[in-house]
Amino acid sequence: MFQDKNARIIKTESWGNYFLLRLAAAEIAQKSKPGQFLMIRVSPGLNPLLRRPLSIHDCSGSEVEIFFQVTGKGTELLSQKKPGDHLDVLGPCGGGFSLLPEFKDKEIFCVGGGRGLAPLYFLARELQTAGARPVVFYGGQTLSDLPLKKRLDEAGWETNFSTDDGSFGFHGLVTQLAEKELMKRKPSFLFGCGPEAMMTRLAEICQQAVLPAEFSLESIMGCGLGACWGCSRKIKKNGEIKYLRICQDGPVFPAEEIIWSGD
Amino acid sequence: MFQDKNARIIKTESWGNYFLLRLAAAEIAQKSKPGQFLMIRVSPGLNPLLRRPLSIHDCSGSEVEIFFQVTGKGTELLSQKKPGDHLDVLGPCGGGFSLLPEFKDKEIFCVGGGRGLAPLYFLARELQTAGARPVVFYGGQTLSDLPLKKRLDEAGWETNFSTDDGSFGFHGLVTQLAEKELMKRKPSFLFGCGPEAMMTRLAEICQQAVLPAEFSLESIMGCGLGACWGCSRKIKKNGEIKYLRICQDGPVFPAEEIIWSGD
Amino acid sequence: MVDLSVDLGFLKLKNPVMAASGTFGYGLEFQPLYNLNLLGGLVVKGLYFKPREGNPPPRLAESPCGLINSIGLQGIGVEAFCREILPWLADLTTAVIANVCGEEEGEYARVAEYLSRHPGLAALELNISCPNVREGGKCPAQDPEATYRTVKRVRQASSLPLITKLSPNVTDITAVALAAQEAGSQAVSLVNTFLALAIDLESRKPKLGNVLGGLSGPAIKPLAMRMVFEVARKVKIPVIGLGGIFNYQDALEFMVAGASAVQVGTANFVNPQACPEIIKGIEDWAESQGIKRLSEIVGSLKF
Amino acid sequence: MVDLSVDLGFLKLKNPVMAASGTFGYGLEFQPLYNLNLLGGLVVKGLYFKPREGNPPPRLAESPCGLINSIGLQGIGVEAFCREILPWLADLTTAVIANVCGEEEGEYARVAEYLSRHPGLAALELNISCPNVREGGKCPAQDPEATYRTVKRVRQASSLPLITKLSPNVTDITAVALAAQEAGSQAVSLVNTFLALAIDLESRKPKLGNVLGGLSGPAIKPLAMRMVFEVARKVKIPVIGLGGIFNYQDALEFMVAGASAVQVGTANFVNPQACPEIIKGIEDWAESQGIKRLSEIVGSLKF
Ligand SMILES: Cc1cc2nc3c(=O)[nH]c(=O)nc-3n(C[C@H](O)[C@H](O)[C@H](O)COP(=O)(O)OP(=O)(O)OC[C@H]3O[C@@H](n4cnc5c(N)ncnc54)[C@H](O)[C@@H]3O)c2cc1C
Ligand SMILES: Cc1cc2nc3c(=O)[nH]c(=O)nc-3n(C[C@H](O)[C@H](O)[C@H](O)COP(=O)(O)OP(=O)(O)OC[C@H]3O[C@@H](n4cnc5c(N)ncnc54)[C@H](O)[C@@H]3O)c2cc1C
Ligand SMILES: Cc1cc2nc3c(=O)[nH]c(=O)nc-3n(C[C@H](O)[C@H](O)[C@H](O)COP(=O)(O)O)c2cc1C
Ligand SMILES: Cc1cc2nc3c(=O)[nH]c(=O)nc-3n(C[C@H](O)[C@H](O)[C@H](O)COP(=O)(O)O)c2cc1C
Ligand code: FES
Ligand code: FES
Repeated sequence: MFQDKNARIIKTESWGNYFLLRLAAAEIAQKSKPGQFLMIRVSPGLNPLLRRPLSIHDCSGSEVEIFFQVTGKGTELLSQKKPGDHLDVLGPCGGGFSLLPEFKDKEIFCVGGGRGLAPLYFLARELQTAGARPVVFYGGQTLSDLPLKKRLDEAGWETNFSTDDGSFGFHGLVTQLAEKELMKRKPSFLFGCGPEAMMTRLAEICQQAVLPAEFSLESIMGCGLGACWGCSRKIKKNGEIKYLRICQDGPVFPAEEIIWSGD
Repeated sequence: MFQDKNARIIKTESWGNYFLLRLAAAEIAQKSKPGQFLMIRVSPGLNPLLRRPLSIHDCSGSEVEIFFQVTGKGTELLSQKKPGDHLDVLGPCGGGFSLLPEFKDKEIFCVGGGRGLAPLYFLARELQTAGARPVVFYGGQTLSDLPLKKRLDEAGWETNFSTDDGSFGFHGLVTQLAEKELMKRKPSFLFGCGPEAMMTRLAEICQQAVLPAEFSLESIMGCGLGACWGCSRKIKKNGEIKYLRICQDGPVFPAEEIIWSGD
Repeated sequence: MVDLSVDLGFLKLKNPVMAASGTFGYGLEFQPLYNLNLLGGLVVKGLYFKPREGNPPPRLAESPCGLINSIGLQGIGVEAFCREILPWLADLTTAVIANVCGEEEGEYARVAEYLSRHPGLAALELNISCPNVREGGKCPAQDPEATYRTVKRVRQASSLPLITKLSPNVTDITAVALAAQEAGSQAVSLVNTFLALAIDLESRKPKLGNVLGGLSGPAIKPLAMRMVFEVARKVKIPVIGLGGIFNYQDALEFMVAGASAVQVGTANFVNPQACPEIIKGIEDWAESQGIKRLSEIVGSLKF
Repeated sequence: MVDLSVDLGFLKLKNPVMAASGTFGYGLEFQPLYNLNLLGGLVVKGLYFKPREGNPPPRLAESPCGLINSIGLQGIGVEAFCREILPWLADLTTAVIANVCGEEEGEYARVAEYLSRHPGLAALELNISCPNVREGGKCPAQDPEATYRTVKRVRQASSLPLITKLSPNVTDITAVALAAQEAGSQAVSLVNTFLALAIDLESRKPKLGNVLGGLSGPAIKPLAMRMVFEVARKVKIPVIGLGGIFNYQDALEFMVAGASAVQVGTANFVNPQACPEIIKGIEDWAESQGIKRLSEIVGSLKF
């Protein structure tokens, strides 16, 4: 865990409401694993006050990337940053996705809805490096919600796209597309990230298909360090239901431990 | 009085800690007189909260200028603005300097210390237009505190410079320079703006020389509209000492009405 | 078309947005900026019987997302107000409310009585909660009994509808609200400012000439909202909510928490167009939500 | 070299800056970021006798320059703390203080008694001021008598020095501080959070699962500072000041207002290095001012 008060922005890219920032933050980059996140101070001022949690979208050498959607004041401020600006970044926070040796040569589904794809890109890359066969699913409402399409097309693994309105790829929800493929292809594992409703449905599908899965959860966060217990959520651990910290005990949890908010 | 929520910044100039901004704000510009000021919102956020009062440094057609020194968070934020940015500006606020018909052909001293020169440039220009003979005095600690030197040199009226360290112009305080010249030249009126101590001394000098004078005072301001009474200061009006509003009853007051804080 | 009107029982407002006392001068000051008849109401600066000098400067200090003031109710007194200002205000079609102050109970009554004899006022707001006039910031609204006595006394001195303005500097604001209701107040408004201290480190002096001041602005919004919520659940009379309202969402949140109407204070300084913009924003929001009568949302918090 | 040490009588701190309870976990969480021995002190998360689940999420909401929390003191309980955490904390050279909670007076005493039997603690901080555990945000620190009783009871149950943590949600915080002093508390710390409500307009639901929460952060700084000023002038025991301290200037202002030491809370989230940076800033400032012993500035406000 490092606080880099002066992580320099090396590159920015944007597509409508979606933004990608690449940061020079050597200590953080060297320790980062897929599924971990950064706590970023969006302005040196006091309003908004809290850091914002953002997944590590990619990482190599001494650089990390974030990919985010503007959803409020904090991400708005972040979206205005330019190359050369500096950010106060804390990380890597939390635990990552499970990268198991037995994934080698197996098909591993990575299913992301909208900005939920953020942590899955880094994950898919690491899976591929480790000899597994990532199959990425990327869904959005319409084509413009799939800004990472080009990047994924170039990545060298299989990516399947879906849009709710059929403007690109599979016409329907990404959960429907994933379910269809899952029945056909019997992957060994599924990783998911996206809106709560999407992940809830995906967890059901996995349970029915007896497919082990992990999901990355969100919560508003105070510290990102496990110190404030502000991010807690009910989790089933060893049969017991307890409030666990998304930031420290997660953000990635095995499907069977998660109590979905619709439940 | 107008609130222009979208006054576009046309030009910025800077010298170290000093900044000049030119704004397109037609309604405000058309009503502005020397000595009046603008209330400027330095950020769309809530911290810092209050607008900042800044004198109208110059005005022509549909444009107004401000000239300021960075002294805290608000002026710092303002100094980061770029041409093309927009500002929320309220003005013109307050009353102006007295521009009397009898000033015609007379020598009128305009004495400014540091950022206090801000309102005097506009004033000198208007005095000259009205056929008076402005004589400007511009003092600072050192040469770099006289960023408007070039502009004043080109203005076509007489300007006298002073620096505390002698790095340019008269070696000493601008009050000493003004006193010296005042004894010699017997001007008809004096306008002053600058730090409280400087104006206090200048007022003494004017009193001794029986020279009528006006000074522009400062105070932290809430509304700039005369509505909050937050800017009040003791003023002697018709023999009675009362709290008057700097923003509405001033900011320019005749020397004999001012109760200096050192008194 | 959304019906924005608010019926307080004793007073019907064309919309729920009023300018708060002390932040809107005597009304005239904002006249150059917009048509005051757009407002639901307008509360003038606090009035004592006699003209009043107010506190020594500096009278304002900024704090994070807040403003601390110690004006100390400088003002022209009730006679000059009725002579010079009220006739002009009386011509407005918006509800004009006077903010009534006093050094002791008798003065409150005298001010109220004097004002009642002049046409043009829709109601009186009893300011028993200013932290800037007594030693150490004390005020009658910090004590249910003093509140009861003062309200009762004013109630007897005037036939104008009475709104009692409450102080947030208390352990239990509902007890004070109930005392005001008991004594015959037709509404309560809350909150006045929070007693505060700001220090200039360099000089080691208080930033305000009066040492203590009252905190207002966005910083206090969640505290004011909590108090509005508590009071609205306890009293039968309407609650007027204020404290850090800067945009239409803030105003609507106060209404959802239980306020029948709202007042906008410090925002008038930061954005002089705040009141009309909030009114417009409320209207657009209600329309987008398919709300026919805005008053439906009062106290609609789901918890 | 400036002498930064602070002598509270019952406890000598190497410098006046402590991490505030509930914002610093059990201390371990910040271990990766800096050497905890830099701190003047460290107050751990509130401890009940038994483990405690805390309040339903969401537990955090932002407000202008502030944070509203309703954690509800989720924690591992005093036994697990003494077994798993305290031995590790006991090795630190900084003052470790436990934050003592209870559902009723008896539990406070039991927690204090249990803690006293384990080595490693420099003092107990009695948390009678959490707004997040009882219906409507009530707490013992809102009543001088309940404060007196609770402090007295704990005083008898433990020989460790006692700091009583006060609530700002009161009419007169000096009365509560005096009651704590009377009952044998060796110091008071203030303030805990301000009871607050935040609403999500879209859903018309409270932003927090527990409806109400406690406001902390820069928004409350001028209110906390006023209370520290008031209390320091009334009590004889040392005052520990907190509420919105984010930088060294804030910390020094609290000391000038009367605080012998300070705590840093919410700032630890926004800038995890806040505490060591504040300590360094204080030292540099004192040096630049030619101050030899920092404690000289305590209560030095000129007014
Ligand atoms: C571990 C983790 C990783 C995340 N990774 C990414 C990512 O890679 N890309 C991305 O675009 N987003 C990500 N998010 C969500 C992101 O943190 C929020 O969108 C962001 O904090 C909202 O801040 P804001 O100021 O823009 O919105 P605000 O104005 O604060 O709020 C806008 C809305 O977002 C909600 N919100 C606020 N904070 C959070 C939060 N921490 N988590 C979820 N919702 C929140 C609010 O309740 C509100 O409804 C992640 C969240 C977590 C917890
Ligand atoms: C009528 C009027 C006209 C002015 N014209 C100019 C001008 O043309 N150019 C210029 O550089 N400055 C001018 N000033 C001063 C300018 O308003 C302040 O320097 C500015 O508001 C400070 O804001 P800040 O956020 O940078 O500083 P802050 O961080 O708010 O404070 C820094 C210091 O400035 C003091 N200060 C804060 N507000 C004011 C204020 N309103 N007036 C005086 N001191 C204040 C504070 O007490 C503090 O000591 C004028 C002031 C007034 C009242
Ligand atoms: C400069 C100033 C002057 C005020 N004067 C008065 C007053 O005369 N009478 C009164 O009842 N309240 C007065 N108040 C309190 C406001 O009416 C209001 O209760 C408070 O500021 C909280 O609302 P806000 O956060 O919207 O400003 C004053 C507030 C400010 C900032
Ligand atoms: C998330 C959170 C948890 C807290 N938990 C506790 C606690 O367990 N015990 C306690 O006495 N105070 C607790 N507090 C209050 C703080 O210790 C402190 O009194 C308050 O936050 C004001 O200081 P600040 O503005 O510096 O944060 C908590 C505050 C926050 C924000
Ligand atoms: S965000 Fe603080 S414990 Fe998770
Ligand atoms: S700044 Fe409000 S009256 Fe002058």
